[in-house]
Formats: sequence, C-alpha cells, structure tokens
Amino acid sequence: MEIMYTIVALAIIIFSILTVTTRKILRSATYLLFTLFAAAIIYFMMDYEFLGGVQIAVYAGGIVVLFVFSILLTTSPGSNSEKLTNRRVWWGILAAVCTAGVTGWALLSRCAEIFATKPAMADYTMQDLGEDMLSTGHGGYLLPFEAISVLLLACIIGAVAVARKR
Amino acid sequence: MEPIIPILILCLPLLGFLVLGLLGPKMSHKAAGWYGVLSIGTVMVLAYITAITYFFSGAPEFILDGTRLQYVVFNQDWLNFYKDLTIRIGFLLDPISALMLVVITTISFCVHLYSLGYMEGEKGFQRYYAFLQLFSFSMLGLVVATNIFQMYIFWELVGASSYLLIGFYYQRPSAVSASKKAFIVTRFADLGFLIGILILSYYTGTFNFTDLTGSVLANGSSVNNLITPGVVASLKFGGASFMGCSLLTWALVLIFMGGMGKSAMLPLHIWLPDAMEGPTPVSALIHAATMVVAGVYLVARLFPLYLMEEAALLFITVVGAITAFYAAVVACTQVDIKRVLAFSTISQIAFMMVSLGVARPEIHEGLGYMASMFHLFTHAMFKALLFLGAGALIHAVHSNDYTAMGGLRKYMPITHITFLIGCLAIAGIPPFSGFFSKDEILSACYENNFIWGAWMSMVAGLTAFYMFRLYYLIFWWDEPDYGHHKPHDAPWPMSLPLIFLALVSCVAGFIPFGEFVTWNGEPYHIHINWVGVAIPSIVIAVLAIALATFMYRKKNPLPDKVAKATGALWTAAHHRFYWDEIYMFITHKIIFNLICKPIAWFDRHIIDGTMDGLAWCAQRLSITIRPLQSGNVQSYVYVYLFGALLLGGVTAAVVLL
Amino acid sequence: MEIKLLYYLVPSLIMFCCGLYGFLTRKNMIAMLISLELMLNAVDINFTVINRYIFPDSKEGMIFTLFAIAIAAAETALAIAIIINLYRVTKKVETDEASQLKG
Amino acid sequence: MFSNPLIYFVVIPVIMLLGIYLSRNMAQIRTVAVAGSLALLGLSAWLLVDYLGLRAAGADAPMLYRGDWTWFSAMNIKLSVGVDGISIAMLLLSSIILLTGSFASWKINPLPKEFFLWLILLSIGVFGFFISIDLFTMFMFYEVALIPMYLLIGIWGTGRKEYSAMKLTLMLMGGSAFLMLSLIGIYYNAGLHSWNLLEIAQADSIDHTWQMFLFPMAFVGFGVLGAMFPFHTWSPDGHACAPTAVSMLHAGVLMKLGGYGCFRVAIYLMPYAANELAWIFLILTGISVVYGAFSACVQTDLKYINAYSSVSHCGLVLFAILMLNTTAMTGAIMQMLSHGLMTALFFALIGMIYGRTHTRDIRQMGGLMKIMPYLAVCYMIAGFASLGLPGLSGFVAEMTIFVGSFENTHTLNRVFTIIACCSIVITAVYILRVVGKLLLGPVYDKHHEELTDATWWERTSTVTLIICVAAIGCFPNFFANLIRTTFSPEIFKVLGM
Repeated sequence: MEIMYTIVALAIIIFSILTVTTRKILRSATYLLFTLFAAAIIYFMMDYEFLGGVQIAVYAGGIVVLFVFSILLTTSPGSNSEKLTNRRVWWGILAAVCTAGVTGWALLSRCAEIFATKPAMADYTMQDLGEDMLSTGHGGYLLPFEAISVLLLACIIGAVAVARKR
Repeated sequence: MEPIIPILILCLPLLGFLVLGLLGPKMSHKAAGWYGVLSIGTVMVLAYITAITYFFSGAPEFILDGTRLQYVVFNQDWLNFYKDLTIRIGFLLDPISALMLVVITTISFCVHLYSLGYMEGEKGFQRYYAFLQLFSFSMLGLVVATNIFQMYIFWELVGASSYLLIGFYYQRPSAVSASKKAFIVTRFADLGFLIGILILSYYTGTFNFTDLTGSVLANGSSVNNLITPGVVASLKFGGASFMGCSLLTWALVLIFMGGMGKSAMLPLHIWLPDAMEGPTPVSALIHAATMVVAGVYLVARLFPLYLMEEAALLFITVVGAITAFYAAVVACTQVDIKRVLAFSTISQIAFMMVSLGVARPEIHEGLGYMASMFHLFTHAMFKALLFLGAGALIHAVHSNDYTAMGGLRKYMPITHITFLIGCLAIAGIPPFSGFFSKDEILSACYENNFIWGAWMSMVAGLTAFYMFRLYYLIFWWDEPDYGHHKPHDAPWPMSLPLIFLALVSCVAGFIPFGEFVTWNGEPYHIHINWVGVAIPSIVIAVLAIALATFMYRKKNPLPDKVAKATGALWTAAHHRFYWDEIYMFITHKIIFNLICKPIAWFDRHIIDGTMDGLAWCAQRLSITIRPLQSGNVQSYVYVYLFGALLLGGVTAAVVLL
Repeated sequence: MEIKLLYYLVPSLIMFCCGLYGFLTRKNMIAMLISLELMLNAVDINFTVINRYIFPDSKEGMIFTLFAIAIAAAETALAIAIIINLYRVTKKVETDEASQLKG
Repeated sequence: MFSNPLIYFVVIPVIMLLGIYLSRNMAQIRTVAVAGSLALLGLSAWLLVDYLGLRAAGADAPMLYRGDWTWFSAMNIKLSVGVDGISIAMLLLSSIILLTGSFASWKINPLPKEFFLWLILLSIGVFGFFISIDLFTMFMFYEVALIPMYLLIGIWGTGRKEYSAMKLTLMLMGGSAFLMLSLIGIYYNAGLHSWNLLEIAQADSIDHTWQMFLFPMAFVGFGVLGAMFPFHTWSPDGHACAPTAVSMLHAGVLMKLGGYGCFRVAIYLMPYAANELAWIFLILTGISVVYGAFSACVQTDLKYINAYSSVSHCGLVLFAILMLNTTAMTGAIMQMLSHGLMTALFFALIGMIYGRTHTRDIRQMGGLMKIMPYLAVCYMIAGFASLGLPGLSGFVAEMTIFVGSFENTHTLNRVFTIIACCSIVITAVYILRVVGKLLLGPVYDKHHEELTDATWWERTSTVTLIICVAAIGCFPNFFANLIRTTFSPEIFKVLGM
C-alpha cells in the first residue's frame, strides 16, 4: 500500500507540474490524463470503486479526448504556445506559493484530524449508491440528481446552439 | 322684494353671452344684434323697476325714518373658506348700487343700440355682442356685490371682458398689445386689491359689506342693527401696525390700489389711453362710463371704513388731485380725439376720487361723497355721449385724428349739437348736468381745504379749455379735403342714443340727487353756493372757453406758436410725460431682461446644469472604474486571490497575536 | 507506516496550486481549461479523502465528487464548444483576442 | 375581494390591457381605450355620489370602502384600499384625463397598440396609488406609474426624447429612492408592524427626532414629482418631448401624485416635523411659484412655457399644503384638480396645434385665431383658467390657497403668501404674451392658412376638459365640501388646530 501511495503521490505532483509547465499543449493534455489516472487510483484506494471508475470513464475517457480533439482542431500540430513573459510567470508562482503557504498553514495549524488514519468502512455497493441517488429521505440525492440532469440537458442544448453553423 | 327681478338682471346678460358666444356663428348679424339689444333692453327695464322700487316705494326694508338702508335681496353661498368667511354671490340694494344699475343699463343699452349701426358689417359682429353682454353681466354683478370678494370676482371679469373688447380687432397688433397692457396693468393693481382683501378679511373675519361698513354706519345713525362692537374693535386690528401705518390703513390703501388700476389713476393710468384701440362704442361703455368708475365705486362702497383712517383718505385725495391735473394737461396736447377723451375721463374720475377723499361726515354731512356719486352719474352720461359722438365722427371720416376733421358742423348737425352739449356739460356751464355735480365737488373741496378747492378749480378750467379746443378743432377750424365722399350724420340707431344722452345731460343736473344718494342714507338737500363756488367756477370755465375760441375757432398759427413757446413742456405733455417709456423701460429692460432672462438662464444652466453635472459625474466615475471589469478572467482571479489571501492573512494574524 | 490523511492532502494541494499557476499564466484558453480541471480534481480528491477518513459512514463527499465530475464534463463540453466557435471567427484561442464580446 | 368597488380601479385597466393586447386594428384599440376610460369615469362618478351619500348618512371613518388583503405576511404588507374626499377627487381627475388623453391620441403613430398598453399600465399605477392606503403598495404603484413614462417619452416623443426620458426617469427615481428610505424609516420607527397609513397616523408613534429626519426625505421624494424647486428641471424637458397624451397624464395626474403624497405621507404621518420644518420647504416652494412664472415669461416653446407654468402652479400646491391649515389644504387639493384639468387642456391643445403647424415655437406662429378659431378659443379659455379668471377653476383654487395661507400668522408665511400672490400678475404676463403672439395678430406663416380646425375627437377631448374646468370654477363649494369631508381632526391634533 505504501508503495502504491508513493507512486501515486509522486505521479500527481510530477504530472501536475508538467501539465502547467510544458509548452506543447498536446503534451499538457497528456500529462493531465496521467494526473487524472492518479486521482482515480486514489479513489480506488479510498474504496470508492465506482467513483474511480467514473473518474476514468468520464475524465480520462471523455474530457481528455475532448481536449485533444479541440487542440487538434485549433492548433497546428507541433507548434509551441508562445513564450510566457517572466513577469507573468513570477506573478503566477507568487500567487501559487502564497496560496500554498496560507492553505498549508491553515491545514497544519487549524486541523487536528489531519493525522487521522483510515477507519474501517461498511461495504458500499452499487445498489446502495443507486438507492441513495433515487431516494428522497435522509442521505438521498434525488433533487441534486434531477438538477444535474436538467443541467446536462441545458448544456447539451447550449453546446448544440453554440456549435451550430449559422 | 322678490328676488326674481334681480336674478333676471344678472342672468339675462349672462345668458346672452352664452347664447351669442356659442350659437353666434350660426346667427345672422341682424338677429345677433337685435337679440343683444332686446336682452339688455329688458335688463334696463328691470333695473329701472328695481331702482324705482328701491327709491320710491318707501317700503320699510328700504327706508326707515327717512334713512335709506342696505337691503340684501339674496345671498347664495358660493365658496366657504373657514368659519364665516364665505364668498357669496348676492344682490345688494342700496342707494349707490341702485344708481349704478341705472347708469350701467342705460349706457349699455345705448351702446348696444348704437353698435347696430357702428359695427354694421364688421367681421365678428356676434362675438362683439357676446362680449358686450359678458361685460354688462360682469359690471352688474360688480355693483350689486354683497361682499368684497364677489366684487373682486366680477372685478376680474370686467377686466377680462375689457381685454376681449379692446382686442376685438385681434389682427391689429396695436390692439393686441393694448389689450394685453390693459389687462396686465389692472391685474397688477388687483394684486394690491387682493392683498388688501386678505388683510381686511383675516382681521375682521368677514367679506360682507354690511358687516364691514354697517357698524361704522351706526356711529352716525342708530338705525343699523348690525352693530357688533367686536367688528369695530377688529377693524382697528388691535393697534397692529406695519411701517408706521396701521394695518387697516395698509389694507385700505392696497384696496384702493385696485381702484387706481381700474380707474386709471396715476401711475397706473397708462392702459386707458391705449385701450382706445377697441371699437369706439366699447370705449364709451367701458372706458368712459362704467368700468373705469369701478374704482370710485369701490371706495364709495367701503367709504365708512375709509373714514376710520384719515391717512388713507388723504392718500386718495393726493393721488386724485395729481392725476386730475396731469390728465388735463396731457389732454390739451393730444391729436387723437379718442385719446383726448380718454385723458379727460381720467381727469374726471380723479375729480370723483378727490371728492371722496375730501368728504367728511362733519363737513356738510359728507357732501363730497354725494358729489362724487352725482358726478359719476352725470359724467357717465355726458362722457358716453362724447364718445359716441366721437364714434360717429370717426365713422364718418375714418380717422381718429382731428387733423382729418374740421368744419364738420355743416355736414353732421346732430353730432355737432349733441357733442356741443357734451362739451358744455363737462366744462361746467349751467344748466347742463356737469355744472351741478362739479359745483358740489368743488364746494366739498373748498370746505375741506382751500388748497384742494383752488387746485381743482384750476383743473376744471383746464377741462373747459381742452374740451373746447377739441370741439373747435373738429367742428370749426379749417375744412380738410373730404373728397367727393362728404361726411354725413350717422344712421338712426347711432343718432338716437346721441340725442337721448344729450337730453339726459341737459336735465340730469336738476335731479335732487342728495335726496337719494348720501353716504349714510339720510337725505341731503343740495344747495348751490353761488357766491363762494359756483360763480367763480363759471367764470373760470367761460374764460377758458373764450381762450379756446380765440385760439382754435379759425385756422391760425397761434397754437403752433404756443406749442413752440412752451417747448419742452408741450413736447413732454404730447408724449404723456413719458410714462409709457418709463413703463417700457421697467418692464422690458428691468423685469424682462434683468429678471426673467437671468432666471431662465439660471434655470437652464445652473439648476439644470447641476443635475446634468451629477449625471456627468456618475458617467465619469463609471468610465473610470470600467477597466476593473476588463473581461480578463485572469485578472479577476488575481483580485479574488488577493482578497482571499488577505482574509487568510488577517485570520492568521488574529490567531497568532 | 500508516498513511495519514495529511499525506493525501499535500499532493492535492500541490495539484491545486499548479492548476492555479497554470490558470494565471496561460493565455491559451484550452490550456486554461486544463488548469481548471487540475484545480477541480484537487478539490475532488480532498472531498473524497476527507469523507473517507473522517466521516466513513456518510457518503456526501463521494456523491458530491460524483456530481462535480458530471458538471465538469458538461462545463468542459460547453466551454470547448464556445472555444471552437470563437476559433472559427477569430482563428485564435488566446484570451487577449477574445474581447469582442464586450460591449 | 371583488365586492369592494375600489378594486375595479385596477381591474378595469387590467381588462383594458388585455383588450388592447387582443385587438387587431386601430378602431378596436380606440374602442377599448375609450370604453375602458368611460367605465372608469363612470365608476369614479358613482363613487363620488355614493361616498357623499354615505357621509351624509353619518359615516365618520376617516376612510371609506376599506379593504385589506394580505400580500406578504412576514412584513405585514397588505393591499389596503380606502378613499376619502381627496382620493375621490383625484380618481375623478385621473379618469377624466385618461379619457381625454385617449381622445387626444386618436391618431398615435407608430405602434399604437404598444402606446396604449403602456399608457394603460401607467394609469394602473396612478389609480392604484390613489386607492391604496398601505405605504408599501402605494410605493409600488408609484413605481408602476413611473416606469412606463420612460418608454412612452423615449419612443413616442419628439425632439431630444432619449435625453429627456432618461433625465425624467432618473430624477424621479432619485426622488423615489429618498421616498423608499423614508417609508421604511416610517415603518420601523412607528413600531406598529404595519404599513397602514391610518394606523400609523392614529398612533402618531414616530419618534420626533426621527420625524425630523424622515419628513424632509419624504417631502423631497414626493416633491421631486411635484416639481419643487430645485428639483423641477425634469419637467420642462420631459414635457416638451413627451407625446400629447403623456404630457397630459403626466402634468395632469402624475405631478399630482407628488402633492397628494406630500400631504398623505409626509404631513399626515409626521405632523410634528411638518410643523417644525415647514419653513424650509415653504421657502423652496415659494421660490418655485415665482421662479417658474418668471421663467415661463421668456420661453419660446409652447410646451416649455406650460411646463414652467406647471412648476409655478404645482409649487402653489405644495406651498398651500405646508400652510398646515384646512383652508389652505382644501385650496391645495382644488389647485391640484384645477391644474390637472387645465394643464391637460393646454397640452392637448398644444399637441393639436403642433400636429398642424409642426412647430411649437411661438415666434414661428401667429394669428391662429383666424385659421383655427375653435382651437384658439379653447386655448384662450385654458389661458384664462390658468391666469385665474373667476368662473374657471384656477381662480377658486388660488383664492382658497391665498385666503388659507393668510390664515397662518407667522411672519415668514405672510411674506411668502404675498410673494406667491405676485404670481397672479406674472402668470397673466406670460399667458397673455402667448395668447397675443400665437393666437392674435396677423397670420405669421402664409402656409398656415390652409390648416384645418379641430376634428370631432379633438373637440370631444377639449370640450370635456373645458366643462370640467368651468364646473369647478362655477360650483366650487361642492368640491370644497367634498374635500373637507376628509380632514379628520386627528391630523391637526399635533398641530394644535
């Protein structure tokens, strides 16, 4: 387990940094894919197998493919994005470091639970998930489920409307 | 007395106005004219019946122990303000209102009849008669007013009908501006009237004439049952004063200011000469006989109140005396015959004013009051006669100026004779009516103070002079070239009123006027002071006429020489002592250019500019901060992050400290 | 060595900061969108992990992540549709160029 | 709910909206507009008669025909309706002007349907304002009346219409911002958990210090609409650019909302502050009266003249209200009626003249009396009403105001009363100036000689207004008594009257 964790953590850190630093946008998308896979593995480690599955299917399978398509549609292959100015980079680093600093400080000083270990968890099957999704009682998520459905519908219509040739 | 006749007196002319005004355009000239004449004729008969009933019936409601009373025929609430302060529309009968009823309806009837001829074929004939009816209605309502506010209402209405009639020839710019001038000047005077009414009514709590004057009447006689000591006390306004004069004085002077406007006293006289732009019969009716004496009537109506304040009476006397002299001097130099008559009217009304101003109960039982009313009566008759005569002349020669006339006695005998009678009457030659009334006025003046008497005698002399100057210049002098269209006497509807009024002017002086009209209702027996007053004034008048005869009977260079010799004075008088120019300067240069225009500019540029400026500031501000909303997501994130980190930092600082 | 909660949070924090850096510095809209996905995923990881470690008996964090993924998918699809549309008009995908939408 | 007659003042316009929405041509639109306004006129006439009957029978509640329907219980906001003599007078005025306004827009172009829709919506606001006695709904209706104005001027106006519409709306909105603050302040400080005017007035529980703060805001808020100096500048521009019917409704009715509101909210609810602070506003309104009149003297655009004259006349309304006595307030309400009618008449006539000559500059016209005698005579009557000729409405209103104002013995009030009296002269000056230049004299432009006189719908519109003006002028006591049935003693409790 520890080994698994180390690999995943390193993958996340390394590929995240690569994603935002590479100058080739297609590579950026590829590194993102790896990061997403790593995240999926974390979900599996957390015993949320379905979530991990969804992560792989939707993100890795769907979104990244979309990215790739759009990149291919909008940029000529092999071209670099323009070089970033130093000022821009330094401001970005400053902002990221500050955020990391403040959040990290808050995390370390304000939370007692960060050193908690993983407790045991009852089995959570697909059936449970399905029932939770469609129930209206406590711990039921019918309303958000429906809302998301409507949202998705709207997005579909929106996407069609935007992309349609005039 | 049954109220039906008084109601008809008021309603018939109003009805006439409405009928002629609304249906007039559909009527023929003849129908409209005769409808007007018949309507006013009926009113005249009714007014005579009323006056005769009042004066001669001897009924106890009209006369008690030989004293004539005020009698309210009806009094309908019209608008209630608070407590008892109510405007009522009513009908008050007393000696002066009965007198005025007779005067107004008589003159009005004459003018209606006369206009049949004079206005024949004019465009807007029906409109003319409608306005005449409106005027008659308003004037009748004014004189029978039971309260001061009713008087004010009809006061405004006569002003409006005068405006309409002066501007009858509305396509003539001079008529339009003259009518405007007349309305605005009298309106300005009415402002004083209104404020006076406000002061008076607030402190006395009433508008009613019977309440306002009744209690004072009681001082002289014990017949009036309206004595309320509270009224007497409130009349003095508890000794309150403003700028050294008691409030009552102020109220009375302000009310008199209204009278000054309507009666064309100096310095509010400027509208009357210009008002001659209207048709001549209108000048005869409104601007000679009836409306212009409304000021005199107003003072007479409130006379008991004026008696309480010497100062107010003195003011009236002074204004009247100055005006009388001024107008007489100006009348000597005018070319337009209607303007001569207009100034003569101003001068004669000033006579009445002076007469009221010098009247005191202790001097011959208020002789001045009686004299004033007497003169009002006689003057209305002979001045209307003169104006109508002038109308006939203008009708004949189509010009207002005497330069276009001369030697007309041969062509227009009726006009000549009647005009001469009018001149003799106004000059004060016995036995014509003017002599008697003027004589009473002069006696009243002499009794009050010798200065007033002497001054007014002089003015009377001037009167005789300018009237005969006019007479000679029209009927004698030199005959201009009339061309093949010789002037001739007017048709019978025009001549009839002339003859009638001339007859009245001959005999009216013998009416024992004091028996009917006195300030307190008790009869006064007129006796002429031959030695002290009458003979000297006749002598003065005759001398003045002789002078006029000498100068103007035949064409000669003397008048021009006199004019040259007097130089500046003559020019100034010819230009009416530049009053119009002064007014022009005040209204145009000062009020229009220095008040109205700057205010309008101030409004557009300062006030509105401030509002626009606020809008401009808001716009500038939004333009300034608009780049913040750049549409660049990354800059938003920076700002957001800055805020979030700041919050985190603050939290950290709070925790750490 | 037991894996503590913190050990999951630190990588996700780094991931989030990377996303932030990328979002702030990149001009290409697709690259920005990719950075956005990074941040979103960091948050998702936090939700899931904290849910699992501290409240193992309830499922809010997990479900929330599930929804977030759904929304992210929708959002991305729409964003990409807009970007492509924009590209058709301007032939550019840089944010500086896309200011014509402003009034 | 529908058993209360007052609610129909809102229901009928709503039905009219529907009818106009469904109608397909000009004739149908006209039919609906005229029928609806006639129904409203009938309703208000019936209300007048019935109200007087009830009062004569001894009904002594401050407001009759009361009705309450809760809207929003947490804040206790209700649709409360009720009328007294003043409201009835205002309702009557509004319905007359709506009717004549419909006639005046007989040939409105373009978009007649939309025009009437907005116009009727505006009238919903007006009627709603006059019937409601709940501060919140009152304010809501007030806003409903304001917004359509923007579109009506902006779309159907003439000249610099966008600028004027914007200016008018922004200034009035600025006023209503003050107003809303003050209404909320009243609600919280009265401490009754009620928006009802009557309850708040009866309890008189607003703290005096707060009154001193809230009264000016309420008075200025409504005063902006009442064209109080120095917040009047929307009026000349707005009126000059607005289409005829809108000018009529705006000057005739909407400006009256200002005076009505000042009376009903500012003074009725906060008498203490009214007494203490009246002098400030007395000076401002006194200035309005004279200032508007002087400004009108030099204008050359007919509508500007009339707009400034409205500033002067409406200033007189507020001036009289501030005198805080029954006579002056009666006069103020009569002045509202009178000014509403005659200014509507003016604007109608100006619209008709403009429609023919295509100019409103008095220097470009002259001698219209010869060309279009009917319109010219009507204009003259309107002018006479405006300058206060007895027998027409202006006179009685002004005289009541002056007599009432003079009742107030403070030196300042006296001085300003006399200054205000001066306006009768200045009014005469500018009215006669216009009459002289526009109607009388020789014909200025030869092309004008071909123009025609009024059509039948124009005649209907003007004759109706003239009859009303003359009715008030000839039988003022009827209206004065109607208004006086209103003044319940408790208003003046605090003023010591």
